[in-house]
Amino acid sequence: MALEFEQPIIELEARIRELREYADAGGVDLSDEIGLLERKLEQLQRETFGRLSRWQRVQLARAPGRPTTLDIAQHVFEDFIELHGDRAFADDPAVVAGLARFRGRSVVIVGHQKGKTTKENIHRNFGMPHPEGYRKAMRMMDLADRFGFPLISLIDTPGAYPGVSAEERGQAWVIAQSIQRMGRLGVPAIAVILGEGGSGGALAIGVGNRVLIMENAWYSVISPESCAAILWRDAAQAEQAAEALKLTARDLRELGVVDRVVPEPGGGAHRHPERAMEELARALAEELAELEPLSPEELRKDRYRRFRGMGAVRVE
Amino acid sequence: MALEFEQPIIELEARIRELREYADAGGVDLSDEIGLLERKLEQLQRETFGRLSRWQRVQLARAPGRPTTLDIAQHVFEDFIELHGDRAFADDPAVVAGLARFRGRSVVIVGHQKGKTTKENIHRNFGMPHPEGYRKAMRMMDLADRFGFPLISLIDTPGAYPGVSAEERGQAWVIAQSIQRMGRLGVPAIAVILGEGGSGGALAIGVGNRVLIMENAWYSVISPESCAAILWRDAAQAEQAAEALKLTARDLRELGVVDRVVPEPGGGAHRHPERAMEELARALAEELAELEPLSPEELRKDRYRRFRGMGAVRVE
Amino acid sequence: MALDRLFRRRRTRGGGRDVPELWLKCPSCEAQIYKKDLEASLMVCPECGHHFRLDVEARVRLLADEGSFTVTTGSVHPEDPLEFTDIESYAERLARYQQQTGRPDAIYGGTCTVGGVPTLLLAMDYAFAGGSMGSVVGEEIARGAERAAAEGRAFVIVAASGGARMQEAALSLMQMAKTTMALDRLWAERLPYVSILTDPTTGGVTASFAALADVIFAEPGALIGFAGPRVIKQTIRQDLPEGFQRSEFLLQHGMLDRVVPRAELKAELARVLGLLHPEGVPPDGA
Amino acid sequence: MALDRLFRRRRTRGGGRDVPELWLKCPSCEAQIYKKDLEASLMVCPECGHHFRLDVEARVRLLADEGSFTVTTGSVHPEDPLEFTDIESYAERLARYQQQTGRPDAIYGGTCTVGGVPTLLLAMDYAFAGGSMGSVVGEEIARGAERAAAEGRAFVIVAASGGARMQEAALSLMQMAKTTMALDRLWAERLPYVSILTDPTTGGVTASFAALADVIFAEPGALIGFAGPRVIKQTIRQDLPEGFQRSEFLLQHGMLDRVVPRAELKAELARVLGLLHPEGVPPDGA
Ligand SMILES: [Zn+2]
Ligand SMILES: [Zn+2]
Repeated sequence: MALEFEQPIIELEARIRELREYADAGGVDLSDEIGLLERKLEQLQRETFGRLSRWQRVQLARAPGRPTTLDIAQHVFEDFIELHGDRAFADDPAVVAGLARFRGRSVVIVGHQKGKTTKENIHRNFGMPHPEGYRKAMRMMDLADRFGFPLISLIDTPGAYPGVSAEERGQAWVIAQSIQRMGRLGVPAIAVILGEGGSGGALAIGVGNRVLIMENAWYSVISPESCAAILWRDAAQAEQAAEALKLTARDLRELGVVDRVVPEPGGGAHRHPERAMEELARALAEELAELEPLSPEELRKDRYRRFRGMGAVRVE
Repeated sequence: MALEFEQPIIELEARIRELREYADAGGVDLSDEIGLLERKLEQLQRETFGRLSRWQRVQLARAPGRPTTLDIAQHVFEDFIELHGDRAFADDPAVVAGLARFRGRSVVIVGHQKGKTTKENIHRNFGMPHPEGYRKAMRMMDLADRFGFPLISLIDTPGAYPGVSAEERGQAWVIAQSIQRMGRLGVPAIAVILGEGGSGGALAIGVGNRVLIMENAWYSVISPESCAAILWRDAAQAEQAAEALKLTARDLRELGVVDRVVPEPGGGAHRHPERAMEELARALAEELAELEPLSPEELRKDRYRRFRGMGAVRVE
Repeated sequence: MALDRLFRRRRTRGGGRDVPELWLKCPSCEAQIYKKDLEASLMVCPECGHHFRLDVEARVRLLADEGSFTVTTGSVHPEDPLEFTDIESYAERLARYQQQTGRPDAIYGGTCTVGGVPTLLLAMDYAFAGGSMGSVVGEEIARGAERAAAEGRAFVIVAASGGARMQEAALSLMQMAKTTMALDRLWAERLPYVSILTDPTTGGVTASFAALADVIFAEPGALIGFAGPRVIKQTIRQDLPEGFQRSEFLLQHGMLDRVVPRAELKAELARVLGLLHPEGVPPDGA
Repeated sequence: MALDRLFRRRRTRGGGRDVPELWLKCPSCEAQIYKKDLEASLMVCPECGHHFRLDVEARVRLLADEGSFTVTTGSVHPEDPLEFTDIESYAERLARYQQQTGRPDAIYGGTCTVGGVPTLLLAMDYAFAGGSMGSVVGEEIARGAERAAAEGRAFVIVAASGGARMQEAALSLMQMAKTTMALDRLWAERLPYVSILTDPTTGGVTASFAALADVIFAEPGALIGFAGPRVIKQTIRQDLPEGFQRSEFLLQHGMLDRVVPRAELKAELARVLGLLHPEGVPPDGA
């Protein structure tokens, strides 16, 4: 399932592995050769990942193997206990939520969850929540506020589910409510875009005091494919749409939409999820430390200021 | 559709009407005879309604023609505008809600609604709400709190709907939430039991600073029929169950469950709804005047004190 | 996001004014209606009650008390932060819409009274880029809410929008949070906010400020939802249920307070504002 | 209200102790189980995992840290405010249940630690009048919440109840409001409340304090709902769906956080209390 531009890297990695096995088996010293190839690999990774197109980043953002909400709940946090249900209609497997500990403090986690297999993806509706998923998220926000725990939200969705069932149960209403609820939190809120940040379905849990994004994630008002289908009238123009939408981590940092880009290890988070999660843990710890001295009122004001300033207008 | 014990009254009324018509038509003066019969009627009403059994009160409480939430919204209040929906699943016709004016002030109204015809009764599920009805009620509580308007709740239900659809959508959960939400109101809340006050489905909107009851209404943890079916193993023992449950306005006043009994005109509210509503309006105005000087915190404390003291226990 | 119809609008201004335009065909009952008659009936088909879209200035005339309206929008202009180009550049599109409507972006409104209640009234302009919400719409709504809060006014928004504006990408997405959060200014002052949904209201507009009002009205038959019908059809690969995503469907599903025919809209709005804002005093500044 | 099974219980104490009672038949898989084995496995069928009802004292032993428990219930006794009589008088029923259980009413509990977290733990006793909630149950729960708040304890209730107690009529209904409102004392102190639903939990208990916890656990296969299955069947005149009103069904419908097998209950409870009450300090008074 490797992406096209990853092929040279993967082949070089395989060569290094073979050499190493050969050296080990035969008792031959090939450390010079191996060292050379490893430096070459590093250079190749740097070059490849340094000049990725926006569309290639989108593909990376969707690559299987990237850390998901559940991975992070279990590896970045300790003592994770998953909580279920919206107390009104259903438990939505596309949203995962619960309590956990992070460096000694209790936190509340909520995030989109895609599957790792086709079967799990169907079960989790490919990370596209129904209204009950957002109601579960709001319940977590209530919990965080009630106990004064920070809220960490993890975003990875192509978008909220666009189906009849979701419309019938007020998809738009619940997204609006969730945005509002999160804006009102009296506790530190950090949102992280892990992979895909698709539109309102992402923003619904994205109203953080800080918004972080993984280096190869994307975040926008629409997916490149849908944008292309509408504006170019041809979904195949997704590559061009991705360029136009300026949806990469670096773009968003420049636009002021995100506050911090979490670096991914060479080759991307899908190839080295543990190291990516270490980087994320470091970033979360630093950001939380800055937010925790603030009072509930200061946190609300900080969030208001953050989002009130968004946009590009000229006043005459 | 008259009840058995009403027959003599209704017959006497008819006789008086005939006499009056005869006198008018023939130009005869029968005022002495009519006056005599009117005094007799008054006496008969007093006697009949003075010695009604609890079971007869239950039948009166269910009599068609009694003022419903919509009648009261339109006649006790002014400028009523009905608001719909729970913003999550459906609009429940078994619960009616809206804004209105009462003697100059804005108020929020919410109440159970039975139908006046079979067709309307089916539409309104005989006044038995689904979870969405209680969510609509909670939305009204939010509205009252947001604007500082008093909440008037009008109770008339055999109970919350006991069906599969209601269970699936969390009937128990939503009743608990509604009790909690109403208990937390920072505005004056007055609950009135208009006819039937059936169990948790009634209490869900019954957590008032004041709880009023119409003279011929009932309020209990279970209907006499269901109670008889369980304890006597025979629903036909409802009359006995009604006696045992002590579910009439006077009983409840003695138990401290209600604060005030709103008198019904001779013959019952179903025969003279306008006069019954006048009595209700007077009672509401007096109770509201007492509550309005209280602060949100005082109102919450008052409600806590009221319900915290409920029950009969002996501490050793 | 039902933005798909965004750029296929017929021109409403600047087109040649030849004879056939005196008559319009009702898309619902197919009756031929004389245009002047339609305008006299508030753009509601006299035959079947179909609600045509209403121009924002006509909307303000319909809702504001006569002589009470002062425009407050218009000073905020769009930028092109992404230098966005598809088959046409965003800059060109903006220029064209500005020329056609005579306004900088897809929103119009100001201060007024409605039934005597001091109000800040905004109407989204579907004729401008499908009423899509970019930075300007978001900014005007946030300013409107803040101003209403400062001046003790009720806040009313007439929504008509295909959703967020793609050409501002993530920045237009952020307007959903910005507008939503600005609404809290109103409630801090116990001021009401009424949302009026008209045909169509979808996408990021429904999923933010439009859905969060104290009272939500909709005009009859309006298309209202999150995803557009075409996207949904592609998702489920089935035909959509009859009446799906129309006002009456939304009412049944608990999302709206009332479906109000245009002829009664002013009276109902005045009534509800009078109840929600009983201490509304005439504005002095503004 | 699923009170219908309330008075058909087999006697659990005071009955003749003859040989057949050494063996029990699992109602789920019909296996014959040696009673001592069943008790050793926490009253969970070793064959199929069916959860038998657990006695309140065994429940406390299961959940409280060893040696940490001090009983606080028992001083509140029931009255007969309505002088209620059906085919038997309420006073007689009460006397019988009190004799059978050795406790004044259908609730038992006290202070303890759970995984080190100071806790006030209450368990409803289905063996006493079907765990029905009258004034005493309501009072003990309100007192428990108030005491937990005053002493900085987490609050845990193990629910098992047919609902409200009919023989106290409107007064038992009022316990729903009383218990619900008392819970706010906990949250004012940022103290957690965990509800554990066991077989069966229905009626006014589900529809008040049991449904309002920060975290809700249920044991596998427990009957949980508002109306009892028989009442529902009468209402809809159809068979009920498979698994209807069982824990797993409730979880799917979003009402529960977790379905937890009895063997894991203590560990999960300790974990969640540790997370929700991290500053829990050992009690000093109590
Ligand atoms: Zn027509
Ligand atoms: Zn078994």
